Amino acid sequence: MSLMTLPHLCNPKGRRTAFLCSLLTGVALLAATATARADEPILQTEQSDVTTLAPWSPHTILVVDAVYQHNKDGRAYVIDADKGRLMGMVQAAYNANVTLTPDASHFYVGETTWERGNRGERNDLLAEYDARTLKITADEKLPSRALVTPKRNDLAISADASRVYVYQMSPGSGVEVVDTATHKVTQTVDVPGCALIYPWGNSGFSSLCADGTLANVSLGADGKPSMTHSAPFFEPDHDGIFEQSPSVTKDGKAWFISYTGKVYPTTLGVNATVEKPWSLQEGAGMKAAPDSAKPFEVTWRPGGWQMSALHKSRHELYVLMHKGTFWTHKDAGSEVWVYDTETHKRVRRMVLPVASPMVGVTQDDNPLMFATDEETGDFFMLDAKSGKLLHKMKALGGALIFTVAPGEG
Amino acid sequence: MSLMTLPHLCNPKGRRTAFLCSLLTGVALLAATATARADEPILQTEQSDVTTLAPWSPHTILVVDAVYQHNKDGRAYVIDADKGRLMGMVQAAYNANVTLTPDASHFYVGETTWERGNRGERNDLLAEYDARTLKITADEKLPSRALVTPKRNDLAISADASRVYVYQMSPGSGVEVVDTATHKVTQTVDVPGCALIYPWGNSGFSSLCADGTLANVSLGADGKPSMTHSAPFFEPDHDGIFEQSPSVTKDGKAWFISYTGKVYPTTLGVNATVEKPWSLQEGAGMKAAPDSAKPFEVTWRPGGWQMSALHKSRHELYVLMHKGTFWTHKDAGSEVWVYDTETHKRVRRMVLPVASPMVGVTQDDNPLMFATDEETGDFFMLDAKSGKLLHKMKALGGALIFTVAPGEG
Amino acid sequence: MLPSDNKQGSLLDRLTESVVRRIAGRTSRRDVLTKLGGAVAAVPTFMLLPVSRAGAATAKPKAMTPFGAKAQAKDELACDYWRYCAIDGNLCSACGGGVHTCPPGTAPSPTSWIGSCYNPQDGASYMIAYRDCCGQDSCNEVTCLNTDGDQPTYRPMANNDIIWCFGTGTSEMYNCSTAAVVGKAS
Amino acid sequence: MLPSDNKQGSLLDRLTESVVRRIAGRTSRRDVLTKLGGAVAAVPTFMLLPVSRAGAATAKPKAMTPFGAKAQAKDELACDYWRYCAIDGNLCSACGGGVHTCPPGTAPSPTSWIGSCYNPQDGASYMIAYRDCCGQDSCNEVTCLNTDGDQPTYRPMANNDIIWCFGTGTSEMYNCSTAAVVGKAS
Repeated sequence: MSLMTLPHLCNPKGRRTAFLCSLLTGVALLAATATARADEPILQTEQSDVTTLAPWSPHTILVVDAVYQHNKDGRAYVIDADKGRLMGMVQAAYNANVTLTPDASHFYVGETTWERGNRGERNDLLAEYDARTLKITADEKLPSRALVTPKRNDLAISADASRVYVYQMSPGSGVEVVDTATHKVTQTVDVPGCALIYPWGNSGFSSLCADGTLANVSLGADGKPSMTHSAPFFEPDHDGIFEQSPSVTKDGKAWFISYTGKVYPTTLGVNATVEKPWSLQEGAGMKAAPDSAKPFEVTWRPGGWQMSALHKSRHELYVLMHKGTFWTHKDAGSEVWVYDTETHKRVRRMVLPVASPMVGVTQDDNPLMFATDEETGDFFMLDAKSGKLLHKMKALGGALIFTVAPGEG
Repeated sequence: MSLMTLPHLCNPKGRRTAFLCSLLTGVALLAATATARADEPILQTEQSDVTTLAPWSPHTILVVDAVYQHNKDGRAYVIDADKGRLMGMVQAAYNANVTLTPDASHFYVGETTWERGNRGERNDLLAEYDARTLKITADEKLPSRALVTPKRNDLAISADASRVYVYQMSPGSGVEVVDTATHKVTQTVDVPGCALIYPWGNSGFSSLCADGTLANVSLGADGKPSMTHSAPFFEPDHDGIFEQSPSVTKDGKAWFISYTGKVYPTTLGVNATVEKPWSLQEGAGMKAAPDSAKPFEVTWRPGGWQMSALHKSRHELYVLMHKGTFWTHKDAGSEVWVYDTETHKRVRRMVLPVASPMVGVTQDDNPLMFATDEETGDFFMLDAKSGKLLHKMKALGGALIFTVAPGEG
Repeated sequence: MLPSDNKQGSLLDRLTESVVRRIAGRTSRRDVLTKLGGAVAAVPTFMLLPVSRAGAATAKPKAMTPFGAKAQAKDELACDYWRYCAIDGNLCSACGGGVHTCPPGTAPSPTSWIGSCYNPQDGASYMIAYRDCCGQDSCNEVTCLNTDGDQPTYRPMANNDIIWCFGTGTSEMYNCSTAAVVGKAS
Repeated sequence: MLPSDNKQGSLLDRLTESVVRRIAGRTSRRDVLTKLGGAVAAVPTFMLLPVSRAGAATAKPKAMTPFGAKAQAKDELACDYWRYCAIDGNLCSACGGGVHTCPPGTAPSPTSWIGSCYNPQDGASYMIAYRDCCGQDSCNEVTCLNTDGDQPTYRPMANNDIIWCFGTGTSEMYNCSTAAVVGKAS
């Protein structure tokens, strides 16, 4: 709105409107007088407006800031990573999750608010945003959602964008399925003893389970869910699988990475198949790391928060690595090691400007890589092929925990 | 709640309760087994509990953190300023105001939330807290309140604690009067062209007005307000009066301090009287500072956010001073100058550890003085008589803008 | 008690004051609120700034405040950009918007506080409307606190502490501030 | 596909797994949720930590993790205090509460995640319940991230990322974490 909209505003409907009208008229009249008086109107009177984003490029990304110190003010930033510039932001409140549609036209924020800030009615929400206007196009109240430090796999979208999956823990485990056409929760699928969402295809997802299995949920044409379990393939207390392991929705390919550095190539689906694991350390010419039975051994290990990223067309797996003992799986990574997912060999090793708890990559042919400094909130944009620092945004946020780029998932 | 409350919790009423019960029973049984098995129970099994504060000492204070970067998560900290320790905190959301009862048994937080964080229904609230349990004892919805960077004089309490006054700007200026016995807004008094609340006695307050006058509002026995205006005594655009000027509710004494450093001793009331001003600079043996007509002159000037404090029984006025030109009235003060309000002479001059936008003092015979570092959020507790640094709390908050100590106002 | 005697208010000052008091005297309380708000807030604020007074007498006025004397006209992302002489808050130009443009997903307020800023490029002073963009919490990229002509909240349209998000159609949550030229001040 | 062959799960591991699968097999889905949640979450979490296994064999167990080997037993306000071996978040002891005490105005959760921590003072390991205190947003005085035995959310009672504010009677807003001894682990 601006001075142009005066006639609209100055249709007095009450005290407030009248006051606004009065304020505006005052300014408008004086502005007019001043302009008329001026011999040389060098600068023109300006209208206020609101900008809209250009269609997203492969380097337009979302950066999720959990703002640990002020959780209720979490947010998602839209960044032009070619320029290192903030393009806009939206609220992502209280351990929010964010997912982008495959065509990057919309994104979803799963968030939680309370009517009176820290008290009153709880609202679990799924807000849908137009990615160019950042306007809310749907704002649905959910039955619940999991309150946990945000992880990519607590909110997911199907390959055709027809369904959004919301992980809930209330405190029982479940997955709410939201129909993106009607914006309604069509069902809540219980996933007892399991957690997280690794979506596959248009109507399925898998979860990781406490007993070392995968639970595979298929939504039938009638909307009814059916569940299968894989055989157990890992032991959570000996060598847990990182929740932030990457997967591809379209073909259900996943690379489950364990605390010690085992990578389990997996094809998700009703009959999910988990292949024999390969080792990050062995792929780099080192010996594999021992598990929790030998916790004191110091070696290179994967770790961090969003500790892995995938470049699909290049078949590259990016993993944050640090030197440490077992139980350092949340330590920030001082380096990124890049693996060829077909040869299982390390193809690159890049030292980060500062140890980072998260890594992200874009999906184009000239990919960017992202990292952050936990202490300062600085955000780094690097050449994913060389590790060269291209841009740095100082103090972008409070707790930058993961990025979302077009074409992922 | 703790394991002790199991029987209460394990009266299953539904899925959620059953789950909690199950979790608890598992832990409790195992805990019992483990304890029984132990040959030497060195550490006892501990219950969870909640602590309560001791009655407030003169050095128990509230520190208001506006958290500029994440406004919706503003908060008020309770600090034991003798130890430099955090004793608890409560939400003070979105440019909140805080006021303490004269007996320090309760405090009020005027705050604003939206149902969905940054959207949905707006809630303007007056929360009453028990100062020892930090539990909410009333949580009243207000018609409105002013959204403005928090100032002490946007929320006030009468001398007998029977009324709380809430400044509103919606956008017209008004003062809501809340009956603290019934927790209801009994009336909203319009104060056109005026702002802020300087309370006097049990049933009156004054506001500063755009035309340089004081508006004095008296609430009759029937609850009806009547208003008088003083003669104009200052010119806002030449030499405005700081909103954060101190006053005493019981006797209506106020010291209105202007941008240039004039102090107008005032007795608030139906017939408010404003005395001839004295000069901070002249009281320090310097020449008075010029007003906005000579904006380039550099001299010592008052400034900051909460730029002044009063020690009532010692008749001392504390003012943050910095060297600068006119229009630097919000610059942090590198020094605190202390004046005798009876002699109008500077009695002390204390250099702060770092320039501070706020100063506070306690009201006892061995007063503490408070300051902050805007950059780091550090909070300083100093000897108010010597300026000696006693304690420093590192990074207490994001934007510490004023303190509230027992016996003020 | 009258103002200090060592200066006389300008004609405009006195005019404004008398107008204000006349309005206050003859209208209902509710009307006073509205009209007084408009008159006091909108009229004297920028007209009474040093710039506008001195500027009237000279053809090419000079900067009349320390801020104006050091301001630059090139970098809209820096706090010393000339238009920002009275801005307090986050620059929308660093938040995805521009000097008079709100970032996507926010809305500009139809109300604002007003400053009078000196443009070193053309040597003229302009009235600047600092319209807040609203609906998201604080964007913290570049935060400035400039106070040329800033007055307390009892002069609301000269005050930069107020959340100027009235009537945006969004929540009154402050994201950033713009600085639109709304006229020549000198 | 079976777990890697170079180690065998303990008896307890296998027992737990079979219990879990038995429960899952013969009860309704709703019941499974409840019971499985309880069983998987509460039982194996701390029993399977290295400390509890090794501890069973020796009279005076030694620290079985790097954290435990360096932990101290004097300063409850420091992140290396022995009880905090698996804590993630703000120490309630620095927020107005204590090691097992919530600050005023918050409430402890009846649920928690569980760690097994080595106490260097008596050479014993204890089960620690990390009960969150809830109802106010994050108290940021001393923030720690320790991860002994920390497992992903599919093992919820060993996970320190979850907001453990279920059933507090307040909002599920996380203020700080306590570390209460709930039993001996060795």
